[in-house]
Order: sequence, then C-alpha cells, then structure tokens
Amino acid sequence: MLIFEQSRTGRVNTAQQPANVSSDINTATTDIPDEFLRTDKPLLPEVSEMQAVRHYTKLSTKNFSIDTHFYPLGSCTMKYNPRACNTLAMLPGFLNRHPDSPANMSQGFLACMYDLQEILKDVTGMKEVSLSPMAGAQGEFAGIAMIRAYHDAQNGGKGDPERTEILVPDAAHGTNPATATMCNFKVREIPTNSDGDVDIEALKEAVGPHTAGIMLTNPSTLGVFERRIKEIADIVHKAGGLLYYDGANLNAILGKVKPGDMGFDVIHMNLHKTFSTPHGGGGPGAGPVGVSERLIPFLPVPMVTKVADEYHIVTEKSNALSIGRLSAFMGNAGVLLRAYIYARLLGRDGMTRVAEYATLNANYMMKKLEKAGFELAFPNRKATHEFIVTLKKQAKEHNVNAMDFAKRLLDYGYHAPTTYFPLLVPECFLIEPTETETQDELDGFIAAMIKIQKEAETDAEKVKGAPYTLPVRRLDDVKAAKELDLTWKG
Amino acid sequence: MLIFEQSRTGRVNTAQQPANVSSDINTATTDIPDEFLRTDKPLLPEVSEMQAVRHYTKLSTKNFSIDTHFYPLGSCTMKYNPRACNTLAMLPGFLNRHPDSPANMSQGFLACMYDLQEILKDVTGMKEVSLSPMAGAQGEFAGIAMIRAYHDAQNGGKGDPERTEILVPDAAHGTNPATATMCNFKVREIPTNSDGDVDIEALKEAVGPHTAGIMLTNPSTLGVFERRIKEIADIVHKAGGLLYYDGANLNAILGKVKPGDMGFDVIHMNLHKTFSTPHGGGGPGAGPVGVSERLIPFLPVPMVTKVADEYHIVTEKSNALSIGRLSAFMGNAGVLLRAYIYARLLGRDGMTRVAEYATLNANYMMKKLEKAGFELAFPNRKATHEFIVTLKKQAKEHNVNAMDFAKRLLDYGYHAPTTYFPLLVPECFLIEPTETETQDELDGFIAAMIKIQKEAETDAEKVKGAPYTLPVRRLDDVKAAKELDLTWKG
Amino acid sequence: MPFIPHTEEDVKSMLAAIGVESIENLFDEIPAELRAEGLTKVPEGVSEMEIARIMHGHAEQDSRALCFAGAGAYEHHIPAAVWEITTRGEFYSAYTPYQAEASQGTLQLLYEYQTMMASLTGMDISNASLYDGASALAEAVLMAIRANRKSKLKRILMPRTVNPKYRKVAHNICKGQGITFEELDFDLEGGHINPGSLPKDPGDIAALVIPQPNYFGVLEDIDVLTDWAHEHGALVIAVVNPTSLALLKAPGSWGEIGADITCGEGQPLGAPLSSGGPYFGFMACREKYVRQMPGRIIGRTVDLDGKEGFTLTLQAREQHIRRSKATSNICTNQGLLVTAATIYMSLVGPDGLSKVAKASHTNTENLVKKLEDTGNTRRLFNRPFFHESVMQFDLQTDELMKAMSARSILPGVIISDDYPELGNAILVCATETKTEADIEMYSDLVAKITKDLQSA
Amino acid sequence: MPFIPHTEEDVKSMLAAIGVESIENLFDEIPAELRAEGLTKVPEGVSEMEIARIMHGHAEQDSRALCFAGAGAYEHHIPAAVWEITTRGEFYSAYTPYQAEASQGTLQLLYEYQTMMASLTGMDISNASLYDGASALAEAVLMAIRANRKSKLKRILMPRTVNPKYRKVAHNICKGQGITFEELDFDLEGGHINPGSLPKDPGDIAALVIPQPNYFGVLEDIDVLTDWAHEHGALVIAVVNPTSLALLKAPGSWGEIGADITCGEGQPLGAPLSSGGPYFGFMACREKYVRQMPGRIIGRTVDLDGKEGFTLTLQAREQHIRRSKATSNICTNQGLLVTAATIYMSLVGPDGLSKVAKASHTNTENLVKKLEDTGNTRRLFNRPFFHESVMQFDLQTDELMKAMSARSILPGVIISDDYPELGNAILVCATETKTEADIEMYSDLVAKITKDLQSA
Ligand SMILES: Cc1ncc(COP(=O)(O)O)c(C=O)c1O
Ligand SMILES: Cc1ncc(COP(=O)(O)O)c(C=O)c1O
Repeated sequence: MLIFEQSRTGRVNTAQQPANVSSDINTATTDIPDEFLRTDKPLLPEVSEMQAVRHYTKLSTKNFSIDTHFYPLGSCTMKYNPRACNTLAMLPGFLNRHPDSPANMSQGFLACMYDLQEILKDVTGMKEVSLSPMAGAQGEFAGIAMIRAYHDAQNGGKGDPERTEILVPDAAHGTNPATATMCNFKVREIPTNSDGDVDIEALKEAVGPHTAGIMLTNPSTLGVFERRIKEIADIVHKAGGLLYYDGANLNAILGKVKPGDMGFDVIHMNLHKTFSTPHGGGGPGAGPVGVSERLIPFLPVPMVTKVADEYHIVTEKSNALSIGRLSAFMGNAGVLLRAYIYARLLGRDGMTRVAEYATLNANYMMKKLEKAGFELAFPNRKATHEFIVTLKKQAKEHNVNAMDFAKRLLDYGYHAPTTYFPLLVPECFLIEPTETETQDELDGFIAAMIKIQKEAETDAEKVKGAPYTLPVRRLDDVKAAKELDLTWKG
Repeated sequence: MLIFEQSRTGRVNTAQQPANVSSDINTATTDIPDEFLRTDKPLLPEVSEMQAVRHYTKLSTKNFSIDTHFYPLGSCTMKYNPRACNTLAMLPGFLNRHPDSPANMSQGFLACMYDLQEILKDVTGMKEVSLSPMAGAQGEFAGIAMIRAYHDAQNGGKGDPERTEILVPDAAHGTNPATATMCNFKVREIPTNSDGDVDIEALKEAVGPHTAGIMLTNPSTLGVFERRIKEIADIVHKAGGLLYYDGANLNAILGKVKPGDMGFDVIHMNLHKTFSTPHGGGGPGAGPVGVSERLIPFLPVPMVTKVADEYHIVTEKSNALSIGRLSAFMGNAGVLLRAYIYARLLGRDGMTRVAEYATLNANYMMKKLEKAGFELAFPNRKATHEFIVTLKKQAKEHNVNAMDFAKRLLDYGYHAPTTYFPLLVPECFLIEPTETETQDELDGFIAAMIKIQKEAETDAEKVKGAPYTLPVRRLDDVKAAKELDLTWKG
Repeated sequence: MPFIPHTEEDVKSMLAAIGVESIENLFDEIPAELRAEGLTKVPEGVSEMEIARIMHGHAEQDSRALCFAGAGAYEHHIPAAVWEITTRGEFYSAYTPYQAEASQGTLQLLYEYQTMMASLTGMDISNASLYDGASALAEAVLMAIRANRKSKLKRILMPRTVNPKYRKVAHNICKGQGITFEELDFDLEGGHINPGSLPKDPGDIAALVIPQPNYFGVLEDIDVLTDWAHEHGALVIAVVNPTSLALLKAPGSWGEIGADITCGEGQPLGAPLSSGGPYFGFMACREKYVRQMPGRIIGRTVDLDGKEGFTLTLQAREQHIRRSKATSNICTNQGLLVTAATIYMSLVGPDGLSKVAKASHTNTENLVKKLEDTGNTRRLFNRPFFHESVMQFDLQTDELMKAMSARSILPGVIISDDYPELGNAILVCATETKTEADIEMYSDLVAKITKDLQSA
Repeated sequence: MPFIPHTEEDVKSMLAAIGVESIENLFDEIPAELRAEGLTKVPEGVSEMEIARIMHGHAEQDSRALCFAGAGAYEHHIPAAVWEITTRGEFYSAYTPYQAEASQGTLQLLYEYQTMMASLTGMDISNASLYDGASALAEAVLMAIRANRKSKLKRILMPRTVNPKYRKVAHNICKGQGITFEELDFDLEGGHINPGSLPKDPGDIAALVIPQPNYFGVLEDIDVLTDWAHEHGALVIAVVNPTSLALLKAPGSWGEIGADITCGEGQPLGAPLSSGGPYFGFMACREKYVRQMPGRIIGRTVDLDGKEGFTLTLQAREQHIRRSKATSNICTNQGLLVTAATIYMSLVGPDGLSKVAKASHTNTENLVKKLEDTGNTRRLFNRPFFHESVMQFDLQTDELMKAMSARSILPGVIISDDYPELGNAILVCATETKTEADIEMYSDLVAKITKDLQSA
C-alpha cells in the first residue's frame, strides 16, 4: 500500500511542527502578497508519525542489501560498510557545520579532509587530489574536463583544438562514453582481444593528433588486469593524448600497484566502492580525482591545504586554471568523512589486505564455478577482484538465460551478479564477491548456481518463472516503459 | 542458522579489539597467577563484523513489533514509541555519565529526573514519587514492601504483626500475587462479579485485622472501570489495610481521574506502557512508585531533590526509614529519560488526550466486534482502553479456540491480543488497541477476525494449523519443556 | 584483520582450490616493474575505539554554532525518525535497484518521492535525484537545450539573482557543449529581476532560468517572467527551494502555462547541514520532456501474477544503455538522501511543511527588524522575501564575522565576493529552529560589537 | 495531536459507530466526584524540535568526563554496530515473545545469549536476564534457599568484599522472607576473604556468596572458598564480572565441583554507563536447579513441519502461570540490553573479550603504579586484582573529588561510607578505553592538586 493510500485529509503530526504557526494555506498569515502564494495543498502524506515509521520500516525489509544478503554485484564492490563510519560521521559536530562556516570554525572537519587527500594520494600514486566530485561519473567528468583544459592550455594558451577524440575500450562502463560526450568529445571505441586485454593493434591505428586521451579501467571491467598498460600509456602519450583511469576497480589493487605508476594522468576513485561508504540504494557516492604533476592546476575546487598547522579552503579565487566547482559546496562531505574513517580503520596494511582477499575470493569462486561446469569468459586469466561467467551455453541449450539465472538466485537468498555488462560478453555474469565475505558464503552461492543449473536442465520453466519467494514475481518492464505510471494520481 | 554455526576458530574482528594486547588465552601476559586464570576458550562466536551485523539484522526481521505491525496486546499498551525519545536519550552526554558521578557533574541528568518526579506526581495525584524500580513488578515489590514497613512502624514502632494478608482480585495480573509472596504475605483472592467489578460482599467478608492491604488495578485487567472504588477504599482502610494501585492500566485514565483521588496509598506506574518507553523484546521497563503522605518516609532510594536550584541525590543515608535501594544505582535511568522526553512532548493536554483516544479506539473496536457477532465478556460495560472478547462459543462449536484465532491473526499480519488472561474469562482475548492506531488499522483487524470466524465455520483445520506465513509454523511447546534444549552444544 | 573474515585455514583451503601457492601468486599478471612496495603515507590502522575518540575530538572542535547562514544550505529541524529509518541496513547498504524484485522497498519509496516532488513543484513527473542543487541546474540547462527543438543557438538567460555557486557550476559543466550563458542584472532597489529590464527582442534563447526565492531571498515576479520567456520561445527553468513550495506558488502554476523544468536543492527536506553534503538535487518537468530527463526514473507496473510492483524505467535515456548518447553521464545519484527526504515529507506532511516555511519566514522577518533596530545595519532590498535577506552592516563584514564566530555565532554568509556593488553585505537567514532569544542574542551582539570596534 | 492519528471526521464516525455523543461519554462510568480537572504540574507540550534543544542542553551540561570510576559500572568501548542494530524497530518496539512464531528474532537471539553466558560462566544453563547485578544477587539468594533442600535455616554467608550496594539490595529484597545474612569480614592486607578466617563450624548455611573479582577489584581464593562451602553443605553463589571471565576461571570450574549459581551485572557487555541503567542482571546455574531459576528461559523445539524454532519454556516457574507460587515476581526484564550484549559478544568474540580484559587489567596496573609514583597515594591491598584497585590518598577524598571533577576527571569512587576503616580510599579503574596520556593526566593532576592543597 502506498503511503498516500494511508493518508487522511486533516491528519497532522503536531510533534513535528513548529508551534504557534497557522497552517491554513489559504490565509495570508505572512505579509507575503497573495500573487506569490500557493493556493492548493501539495500531495504530501497526511499520516501520523507511527504510520510513517511503520510504512518505511516495512518497505525497507523488501530490499536485499549488504547487511542482509550476499550481494556480488560486479563492478560495484558491495562490501561491508562498517557501522562506525556512519555513527561517527553523524556526530552532531559534523552534522551541524554549515558549509560556508569560516575556516576558524571548521578545523576539525578540514583536518579530516586534508588527511583524506593525503591518504588518497598515497593509494593512487597521484600528485594531488581533489575530493569534490560527487560520484564516479562526476569524477570522470572532472577528469575529462581537466584533459580538455590541459589541451586548451597548450601552445602557449592557444590550445590544441584538433584533439577531439576520446578513446574508450568496448568493455568500458557506460559512464565513460557518456562523460566524454558531456565534455564534447567524440568517442572512439577500441576493441578487446580474446584474452580481455585491449587490442593494441587497433589502439595504434586509432591514436593520432585527434586523440585527446583514453579512458581505461585497470583491472578492466572484464575482471582481468591489463598487462600491457605501460605500452598503452606510451602509445597514447606519444600521440599527445592523456590517460584517464576509471578507479571503480581500485579495490583489486590497493597497495599492490598504483595508477600513477602505470602512467595515468588522471584518476577518479569511487569511495562508495573501494572505501566502503554506503551505496544507499543508489547513492550518495563520492568520486575524488587525483592527477599527475601536469594536471594539478586544473583540479576542481574546493580543496583543503595546510599552512602552519592551520587548514584552509582553496577556491576558484586562488586557482585560476581550475575547471572550477562541480557542486555548490564541497561535494558529498559526509561521504568523505565515512571514507576517511574507513581508511583509518584499515590503515596501510589493511588496505593492501583488501586487495589480497578480494582477489582471493574472486579466484576461489571462479575456479570452483569452472570446476562445476560453468564457462568462464577468460579461462586463461587470473581473476582480479571479479570475474565473468558466460551463460550462453545455458541460453542456447535450455533457453535459460543470464536474467533467468539472476532472478532464480534471488529465490536462493543471493543478490544477482551484474548481468549483461560488459556488453561484449554474451549472457554475462560479472561476479564480485569482495573481501568481506566468508568462504561459507561463497560456497553457498556456488551451490545455488549448481542447483539452478540442474533446474535449467530438468525444469527450465521453473527457472524462467523466478523469483517465487520475493515480495513480487518477475516484473513487466515493457509495460512499465510503455504505459508510463510515474506518479500516483489517487 | 545459529551464530555459532557461522563461527570459525581463529577468526578475529580486529577493529573491535584493543591494540597491542596478546590474545593467547594460555599465556600469562598479565601478572595474574595461573590459579586464577581460565584455560578454555568460552563459546562466543568467532565471526566477522559483517557476519554479526547480517545475522542480527536478519534475525530482527523475524519479529513482529510496533514499528511493523498492529500489536493489540492487552494490558501491555503497545503504542508508538517516539523515535526522538531514543535518539535524545542516547546523546553522548547522557550515555557517558557514570552513575557515581558527584552531583556537580550531573545537574543536566538530575534536572530531568526531578522534573519527571514532579510530572508523575501530577499524573497520579500522589504526594511523592521515587523513580528507582526497574519494572512494574519491582514497583509492586516496592509498594508492598512499603506497606509492610508502614505496618511495622505502627504502634510506636512495635508493628502490627497480625497483618499477614494481601487481598488480590482473581482477575489480577500474576505479578500481584507473586509480589505479595516475595514480601512474605499470604494471598487471599477476591472474586469478581458478573459485571467485572470486585465482589464487594466477598471483600467485606475477607477484610479484617489480618489485612495488610489490597492490590487493585483500576481500570481492572478486565477492561472495565471499578465503579465502587471509593467504597472499596473505605472498607479496606477501615479494616486498617492499605490500598495498592497497579498502574499498568494508567493509559486509560491519564488526566481523567487520579489514583490518589480514588484513595490509593501507593501506586506503581509502568513507564514502558503509559509513557511509551520501548518494550525491547521484553524490557527494560521502569516502575516508579508514588505514595500518599503517610508512606513518604518509606519510599525506595535514590530520589532527587532540588534545593535552591541545585539538584541532589537522596540516598538511604538521609532516609533512614526507606525500604532502601532495589538496584545498584538509580534504576533504569535511560528508560526514565525516554519517559521524560515523551511526557514533555505530550504535555498536560496531550496526556489527557491519550486516555481519550485510547478509550475511543477500544470502544470502537468493541462495538464493531460485537456487531460482527463476537461475544463480549462484559457486554453491558463501557470499554476502558481495552476490552475482552470470549471465544468460548467458537471453541465449543468449531473446536477453534483463542490460541487458534491468535495464531491465525499472525497470518493476517496482526499481532495477537493477550490470550487466556485474565484467567477467569474462558477463551479470552484481551484487546488493547492504544491511541496511536488509526481507524483503518482497527478496521483491518476487525475484518481479519471476521474472516477467521468464517474460516472456523467452514475450514476449522485451516485455522488450527496456523500460522502458515511466518518463519516457523506452530511450535511444539510441550517438547520444548520436556526435552530441554536451552543452550547450543555444537 | 579488519573486516576480513578469513582464518589461516580458510586461506590455505582456498589457495588449494585455486591451485596456487600464495595470495601473492594471484597478482602475477601485474608486470613486476609496476608493483608497488605497499603504502607509506596512509597511517597505521587503528581500532574502532581509537578512531571513535579521534572523530569525537574533531567533531567537538567545530562545536555547535548558532547558525544564521543559509545561502543554499538551511538548518531545519529533522525528526529523529528520519535518519533512524534511513540508516537501516536495508536502505543504507543496498545499491541501485537493478534487481527490481529484490528492491521493492527502495523502488516504492522512490515512486512515492516522485509523486511528492511532482506535486510540490506542480510538475507532471520527477526523477529520482541528481547530485545537488547546483549540478541539477546544470543538468536542467542541458535538458532544456535538448528539449527546446525550436531553439538552435544554445543560449541561456541566467539572472544574477541565481545563486552564484549554481551559476558557476552550470557554467563549468555546460561549457564543454558550447552553451552560452547571458547574464541578466538585477534591480538594486528590489534585489530582483526587474521585468522592465528584460530585452525587447532577445533573439533565440533556449531557456530562461528563474530562481524563486532568489539568492537574496527575494521573491521574483515569476508570472511575468515566465510568460515573457514563453512568448520568446524560451523554456522556463525554475530553481526553487522545496520548503518554500509549501507556501509559494508552484512552478507549474507560474504565468499562463507554468515552468517547463523545475530543479533545486533538496537539502532542506531532511538533510543535515553536514558541511555541504551529501544533499540531493531534484528535478521535475512536464511529461512531454520525460525522455530528455537525466537520472533514474521509477515506474509502476505489474508482475507475472498481475500484482503491482515498481521498477526502473525509461532506462534507454541512461548511460548504461545509451552510452555516449545518454541524456547524462549520471549513474550513482543521491538515493539515501531521497530516502530521508521522503520520510521527512511524510512526517511533516503538507501542513507541517507549510508551518516550517511560515515560521522560517517570520523568524527572518523578526531578525531583520531586530537588526535594523540596532541602527547598525539595514536591509538592502525592499521586495518581499522568503526566509533570507541581505543586510548591510556598518562594520567590515570580515571583522564582524571574526568577532561573531569567536562567540560561536555564524551571522550569515558574506556575499561581497560575488556582489561587490553591495558593499558590506551579509545574507542572513533564521529558520524555524531559531527562537526569539537566539534572534535577540544576534542583534544584541551586533550592537555590542559595532560599538566595541567603532570605539576601538 | 502528538502521536494520535485521528481526524475530526474519524472521531465522528467512530463515535457514531459506538453510539455515543462524545468522547467524554465514554468516561461516564467513572464516578463524577472522582473526576480530575486535568493536569496542572505537567508542563505544556512542546514539539520535537523544542525538546531536542532542551535535551541537548542537559546532555552538554554533564559534559564528557574522563572516567576512572568503576565500582559496578564500567566504561568499555561499544562497537557502533551494537546499538545501531539493537535499536532497530523490530527489536526495540517488540515485547516479550508470547507469540513465539512472530518473535523468532528475539527468541533465537536469547537462545544464543543463553549459550554464550552458560559457556562464559561455565554453567549449564542461563536465563534470559534479570534487572541488574544487584537484584540478580537477591534473586540468586532466594533461589539458593529454594534449591538447597538440605538447609533449613535460610542463612546466607555474605562477605563484606561483595559490592556494598549489592548487599543492601539483597537485604532489602530478601528480608521479607526471613533470610538472614551473616557478614564475613575481609583481610586488611589482602582485601580478600582470608580462608583462614572462615568459621570452623559454621552450622547450617544455605549458601556462601563469592565475588570474583571482589568489590575492591581483588581476586578471591575461589577454589578454597568454594570447596569450603560445599563441605559445609552450602551452595556457592558466584558474583562475577562478565568481562573478567574471558581471562579468569569460570565459576563452573571453581574448586572441586564448581559454583552452583552464578550471577552478576551484564553492563560491561555493551551497555553504556548511562547513569546506572538500563543494565541487566545475568544468572546461570547447574541444570539440576533449572526449575528454581527466576526469569524467562528460552528453549529450542520444532514446529508442525519439524522445522527448528525457539519458544519460551518452563513457564510454570513464572508468575503468569504459577502466580503466588512463582520463583519470582519478575515479568518485564531487560531484553533490549541482552540484545545489545549478544551482539557485543558476537562482535568482540572470545579473543576480543580476552583482550578487553587484559587491556583493562594492564591499564589499571599502570594507573596504580603511576599514582604510587607521585608519592601522594598508595595501593591498599597486596593481592592480585582484575581492573580495579583501592588507593589511599594523602588528601581528603572529597577535596580531591571536587578539585578533579572541576577539571572534568572522575577520579574513581569514594568508598569510605561503606568502609570507614580504609580512610581516604578511592576505588579506581582504568579500562581499555584509557590511554597512557589519560593515565598520566590523572596522576599528574593528583600530584598538582595535592601540592596546591597542602600548601594552601
Ligand atoms: C567501471 C565503472 N566506472 C564508473 C562507474 C560510475 O560511478 P558512479 O556510479 O559512482 O557514478 C561505475 C559504477 O557504477 C563503474 O562500475
Ligand atoms: C496489570 C499488570 N500488572 C503488572 C504488570 C507487571 O509489570 P512489569 O512487566 O513491568 O513487571 C503488568 C505487565 O505485564 C500488567 O499488565
């Protein structure tokens, strides 16, 4: 039942209202002239506090989440979000700070931000970091905008207007090409070879004076480490392009190898992945960017500096070449606090262990699934923190596809892996267990996969009808898009 | 799956351990001699933080609760527990105060306690209040112990040793007779007449020089107001006994009538009922006691006084006649804070409204159920905040008893009312909707009752097999008591 | 190991299953010359107990100031239930509802949110959030350019009464796509866009941005402005404060046919100030523009058994399907904040939100009067305002700021950087959280500080 | 109306359904002369916003002191997850699991708790909680009297090394039933019960109470005491600190056959200090005494389909069944605190709890040494201790307390009221939450204050 269906006209929740204010929307209780005033009542629920609490508490239990289920959603790093990060970031002193507070009222907060910048520099091997982008995609935007700014500043400020292309491997996440477009670049796709690496020959053919840069993820979204990264960097750099690193997969390599050392010029991080800030049912995230020496002047503001033990906020005022601010204030500050707390809890050794155990878990699952007869997309490769199973055989032989497997997994109490991404692998399952799961949990998932495989062989219709045990059966997405019903109309 | 079944030897949760301490239980890392030391490892779970979070989060969702379900458990006042009461009582300044902090470090906390005492005095019409009892039953103990102390102080301190009996109506809650026993009184039961009132003639016969006092609830646990209370008070007082008021049902009369005015000498309140502090799956509660003039010297300590705008803690040191302390410190202080916040949110008018709407809801349900053909225990009476339906006809005609109805209600998403209490009403449903439920919710419950009634008529086995939709079907209580399995043995 | 559940034996058995000797072997595809020596600047790990103490220390450092600042971030009362429910693991630790059947909680909530926002703004539909108010404006501009098929020139009219930070962000995000922003100056008396100053023949404009209330807190002549824009073939992008919408005319009712796109900062709906984020941007529009909308949209549909359910819809607008042709690159948005906002709106209801708006208005009015009574400061603009006002002080604003902040009062936001012509101007705000005593403390302190500093 | 959902129309339709004119009519069975005129001393209602501000003010008043007090309430680190999960509505707002099928969450948790506590104490079984440590001791005494069928005299041997507040509570609760407590004095050198001082021929004793550690933090000769009691036909009631049990011998292993009943204060397992409550009492015992146990007990059983489940069991001991013959009057207990404790124990594990115990021991040891180094204070007892120690100061303890508390340090608990023979004695405690710097601050301050006051 929708909250609106529990609403009754005239029900008010007195405890949540300021006292001594008339509520009649039609009386000019203020001196504001009528022409500015609303005359109708907005459709907000008229429910008691308990009704709201009960409704949203019950709704919450209709979600799968990390706190309740194994959630091996590839490319999303659904690992445990330590509760302390939430509790401590919600201390009144942090919640009550107005973003325009002067620095003398902000030393506690700014100290955390400064330290976080330093931590991220170490982790990425980049020279400077700005924390402000509000998610991975905005980090990408910042990165590509910096590449544009860099080219524009070449030739003594006259720019390099030829450089209109961004290269993107065909396995790239959708945000990569979308970002390039937002920065007005043309996107040129680079194919992948059968081992999951970038097709170097194709790359060589693609680069040239029109190349502004390349966007890469390493490990790639195919769950393998791009081994010829140095060669790629050289090719792109020689052609005058810059290298952008999509840091969504940083969890796999923390402390093991640094993007800065691979030759990248700019990187974004997904703190909601690698630094375990909550995914919140779709956000908020945080997508700080790090750069090599030559891109420092272009970093987005605000940033935090430390001068003689005092912290200061750097804005566009002092950083004239900056691509500027991408949010009204300092990005998702509360998310950054959570990431900072997480980083301190882990510490330098803990970070490295994250990569190790994320990789261990992925390789373990990959091998076990392979032994159980599942086909790997890249059977000759080691897994990174994730790996790909292709269910094309199942789709062909039993007409049970990746989506069917995904829905049936829900019945077994597992969130499905990422399906149908990357697009180039047919009937694709991108599986990322993360380091925080136990061997038992992985074994349980593998057992479920084997059971579903058996079901596909013996009772394909059962699998195709899944799920059966959730609040709803399989939903009609086609109807949703055709007969748009986007708001409740009473 | 039990948490122990998810445990693995040697798994440790580093973030939750103090640093730099050896964990080996067998090495004397301390200077404590071996003879004092443990050599085996206790059976605590060895799980990761996420495993614990996931396990207990999932367990929680197997509960019905006020925040998720209508919970009309008679005599328990399962009304909405405002979330602010929890959030504010958990402010660091309150959580960190050590109970033995001197008064100069405690003025904030003591101010709240003092104000709460004053509020409870007003609500009950008693002369003085002590907050320390930790639940209703301990409040009862305090009350009866005070009655004993009072009689012991009679005759110039020689006491009144004849007074060995406490009168208890047969409808009384089990804690009443149990408490009398703990205070070494004999319990004499007084019958109830067909209208639900105490049988006055029987009472008159029962009182005498052996009467120490009577324990009454008014409104009684039969969901009716004891109309001849003044007469009862006179009878008991004349016989030299005192009147104890079990405040479990205070929700029905807040601001409408005060126990002090009815002639009671001592009262306990259930703050987890009337003042909406959480029931917590079985506690904690708080059972403050209030007394008339003559019992003031006997009140349990500690209490809080105010002298010249400063708050002080009163202990047994200054109150020589006190029955003393019943807990190491100040009772369930955090519960008291929640009750205080609740009282302030309601205010004097809000309190009175609680009684009004609790009564409205109960009478509405009672009438509707009666119209639907259910038999009321006291059809000629008004309901108070609760009322009784007897399902003896259903039990006889369809062999579907109150327990069956209760279990089937769970399938319909409603917590069952209190069943089989009070004992004197056969196949008893004690229904207490509370003031925080909407008419819609009440109607839903009534509709479910009607449906179950139909089921009982057409498919009794279905009802007797309920529940079907919960984490478990009906549990075997006999086996539980016969083949005791009280701890996991691996 | 913090948050890693593996015992030594687990590791052994897992390595055996994989068929490698050590975890290190799993990294052997990384070229040796690239391998890092571990981390050096990251501090050593600490326990939860230690970090708790560190963070308590930092939080206490920035101790609770009495806040009279607004300028895009507003201190409102947030019911305790909002974040107690929002941070339940099932909301907090879920992700984008890709598996709709396992995400009905989040999806239904978002559908309810869309309904509330559409109604509040008077628009037909709403998306499920953007990053923040500033970036939402940037997305609205990009959307308007796509939606206004008649306009060819990618020109946007951007009044200077729009929050200067929003204007910067819009510029920073849109400039790559060759969009030009033309400024509209404001009336120095009214602090608003004087309709009389609008160009007679503006040429090809894709959209006019109309803030209500504007950055100065002042109310714009929204009806006239809206109609003017539509007459000249421009779309109207409304930038509004959601709290104000309980009181002020919804953008859908501006002028003859209403605004086309509405966006703004959702923070006032249940998000704490928290140093500027996470907040959320909202965006609503006319149904005909829905396919130009950026961000997630939830639709109601049915399942195999015909039972009602909710799912992500119109995904063909989005980057994961449309890639370089998507309406935006946005992927992760601000779901948890929308969760909080939805619960907030349910708890306060239409009546409560209207009271919050009125109380904020009245408190600011009182503050302005009290400040004027000191004789040391005066309001700059004579037009009606919502819950902010620009005050001009006798003192240098940074001296005032220093003296007030030393007493834990944040007196407002200095706006002279963006509006040098306004002199010693501070944008002040007193929401419903401020009492009469708070307001008096502010004005008394201004009087005292002015006296002290002037006599020094 | 706060928390009441009724609209005026609801009320009308409900009154009509009932067939009365007004709500007032529903109260017409209350005799008119008893009717109250409403409330007068209860303040007017305030909004959540207002009470939040009031409570923040009160909480800040009792600002975070650096706490070296123990004496029955200990400041330990509590993982954030503990209370975030414990306060989930499903745990927080449920009641006693009378409907087992709808309470499997709470019931399974309690079964797990019983298992953990039984193992920690070395006993066979545990109940699901009593009010607090002090009242748990009272219940243990009553239980011992019932359980010790051989003893006729209701005599309990109660050492003075048991927490004096516990002794008072035990006395206050048990005295009605004619139980006599005989005190055992302690050794002034060791601060313990000297086994040599035990009576040769104690006569009929129902039980001996043995605290470990005792109130002074000192470790008792548990094995000798236990065997002595059993030799004389007395049961042994162990009163223990649960944290210490990760390190110290479990009562089940004391002496030849172990203690019979174990009880204590559960607060150290995840409950904040919070002014003394809510905490919880725990109680565990030998299986043969289970029917004498007070409080709830959960058992594992099966459902109609043979599936495992949990339910309240042995209810025939309890007041709602047995009424005046119940083992206790307890009904509502401390469920939520047990929820927190179970999660706490799961999060720290056996290894973590042992480290908490060791770190607390070591910190207290360091504190004692540092204090002795000042020359202004000395330890009173020469026996091994757990994490508390009685220190004698040169200064008057109340002067010291005043001077230290003015600096926001709580130096410990003054015990001279209960032990006048010990002079200026303070019971100090430094749990794992204290750092070296904290300890140094304490001892430096003692030195400074002593100097200042002595020279004044
Ligand atoms: C590989 C990759 N790149 C970029 C992104 C975009 O990050 P965000 O969703 O935070 O905008 C994602 C996440 O979904 C991703 O998996
Ligand atoms: C009528 C009555 N009296 C006494 C009690 C005992 O209160 P408590 O459970 O708080 O000990 C109860 C509650 O269960 C009750 O309903």
